[in-house]
Amino acid sequence: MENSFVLREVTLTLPMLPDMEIAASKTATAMAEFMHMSSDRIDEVRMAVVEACINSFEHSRAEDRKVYITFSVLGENQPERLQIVLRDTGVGFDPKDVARPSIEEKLKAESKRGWGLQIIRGLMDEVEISSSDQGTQIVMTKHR
Amino acid sequence: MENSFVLREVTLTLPMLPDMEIAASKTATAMAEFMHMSSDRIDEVRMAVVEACINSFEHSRAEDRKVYITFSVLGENQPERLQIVLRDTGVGFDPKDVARPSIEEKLKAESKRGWGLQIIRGLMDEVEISSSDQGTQIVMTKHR
Amino acid sequence: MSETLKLTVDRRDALAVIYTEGYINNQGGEEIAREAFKLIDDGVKILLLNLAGTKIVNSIGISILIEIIERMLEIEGKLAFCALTPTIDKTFHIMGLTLYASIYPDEDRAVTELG
Amino acid sequence: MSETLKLTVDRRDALAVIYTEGYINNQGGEEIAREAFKLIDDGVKILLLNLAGTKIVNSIGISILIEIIERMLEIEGKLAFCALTPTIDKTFHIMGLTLYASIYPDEDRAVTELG
Ligand SMILES: Nc1ncnc2c1ncn2[C@@H]1O[C@H](COP(=O)(O)OP(=O)(O)O)[C@@H](O)[C@H]1O
Ligand SMILES: Nc1ncnc2c1ncn2[C@@H]1O[C@H](COP(=O)(O)OP(=O)(O)O)[C@@H](O)[C@H]1O
Repeated sequence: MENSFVLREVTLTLPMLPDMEIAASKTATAMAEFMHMSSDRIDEVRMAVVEACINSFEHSRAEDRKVYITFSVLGENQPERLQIVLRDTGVGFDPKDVARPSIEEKLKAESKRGWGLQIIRGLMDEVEISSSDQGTQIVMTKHR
Repeated sequence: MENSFVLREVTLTLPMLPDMEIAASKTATAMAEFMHMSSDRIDEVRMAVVEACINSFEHSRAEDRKVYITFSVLGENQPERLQIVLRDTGVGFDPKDVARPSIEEKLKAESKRGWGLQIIRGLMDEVEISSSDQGTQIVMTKHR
Repeated sequence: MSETLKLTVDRRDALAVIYTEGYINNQGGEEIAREAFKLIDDGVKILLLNLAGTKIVNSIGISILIEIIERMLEIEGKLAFCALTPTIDKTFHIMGLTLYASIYPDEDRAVTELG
Repeated sequence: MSETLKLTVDRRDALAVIYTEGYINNQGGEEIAREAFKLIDDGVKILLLNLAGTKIVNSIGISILIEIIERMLEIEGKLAFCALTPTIDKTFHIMGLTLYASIYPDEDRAVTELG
């Protein structure tokens, strides 16, 4: 873990309703633009945030029907990384139980789904998931 | 006050730091787009949100250096209006003490400032301010 | 109330191009699949998805597109994509879609090579 | 770390056009004023601000522009604006800026009428 400070921090509380992932992705964009991330990297962050939101919307079964997101710009003096913590108070899951998806297998399978975490890991620089029956938290980081 | 329900509600907590009003304006845009507000009206909401943020940043002297914003889509079945409640925990002010600015007077005056509330009132459909030594709350509404 | 995807179809004998405009989510993916299956049933063997008007997708939307690939394998047809944003392109690579669907930078290039 | 405004100046004898690109906030307004005062000191009597590249402003930024109007009144010059978004246009009307500065839809129209 790099030595660093929180240079700014914004929190967003979203209802689990259709398209609300777009609101999250716009707030992420504002934070990333603020730290002068390149537009391609901003786009990657946007997509990861969308995926993390819809995972909570779809799978968490959180009773409060809410997702809590904290966007933090971290760095020593200059903004170095954007850290996004997305939390729900749902039923949780064990990430170890989630098999890595492959296109060959999905082509034969009934359900073609199961790509979200793979995409998030592919687009962000660091991803950590902690989950219990109290809920799920995903911490995603992207360097500037 | 129209009869209506909260169809969705998003809350945002922003630090009082330069350019953070842009993050607020992007979240406002997402909510307004979601309810299919016209792009010109969205732009007006955006500007009002920017003005309300910088008022809190500049004048509130809130110790927590934070602005709390709730974006609510209101309506009976369909989204009818976007209500934005912006709150700070600062020193407050008496809106009655704020004189209506005029360009003639500002042209002669030392300070050319004092346009924020006038602009917010001009761009939003309804504006209500309540303020005390516990802080300031501005409720702004724009119909779809 | 939701972001809607607009589709335009350009049918050219065995080749058809579908242009998308907007967010490819659940419904968006389903709309594309519906249109694609209609075209396939109607004899189209090569389908090009021009995503120039799509800046955002989600994994639910894209997984529906895998159904089109599956169908194309059955009929020995071909699904291809063009005009992807760098992030959508990267996502398709992450998913391995590129093993079964070609990606072209623009429509001209796609049409020439799919010819 | 902050959104920065880019300025481009096109000097044409007594007329100068300043093109802005980005957010006109505190610093943005000051940069415009600095440039404007330099041009005025240098003999420019008619200054056109082409805001085509500015989609967002705030009242702090705009109030700094009132200083330019004040100076123009002193030297009997003129400040004008063109290519405003509808919201910036509306804001200038709300403020009454239009009493002291003309607004034109585009640069051609502005230059013809200011000419
Ligand atoms: N926030 C969450 N709460 C509970 N379960 C989750 C959460 N996020 C992911 N999961 C579990 O992980 C699985 C894999 O997620 P993902 O890779 O995003 O694919 P998909 O959402 O298409 O199933 C999900 O099917 C679900 O069982
Ligand atoms: N959130 C706030 N907290 C304390 N005072 C405020 C707040 N918002 C506005 N004010 C007071 O109202 C005055 C007028 O505000 P405004 O019309 O926005 O113009 P300006 O910010 O340029 O002074 C401010 O100068 C300030 O005294």
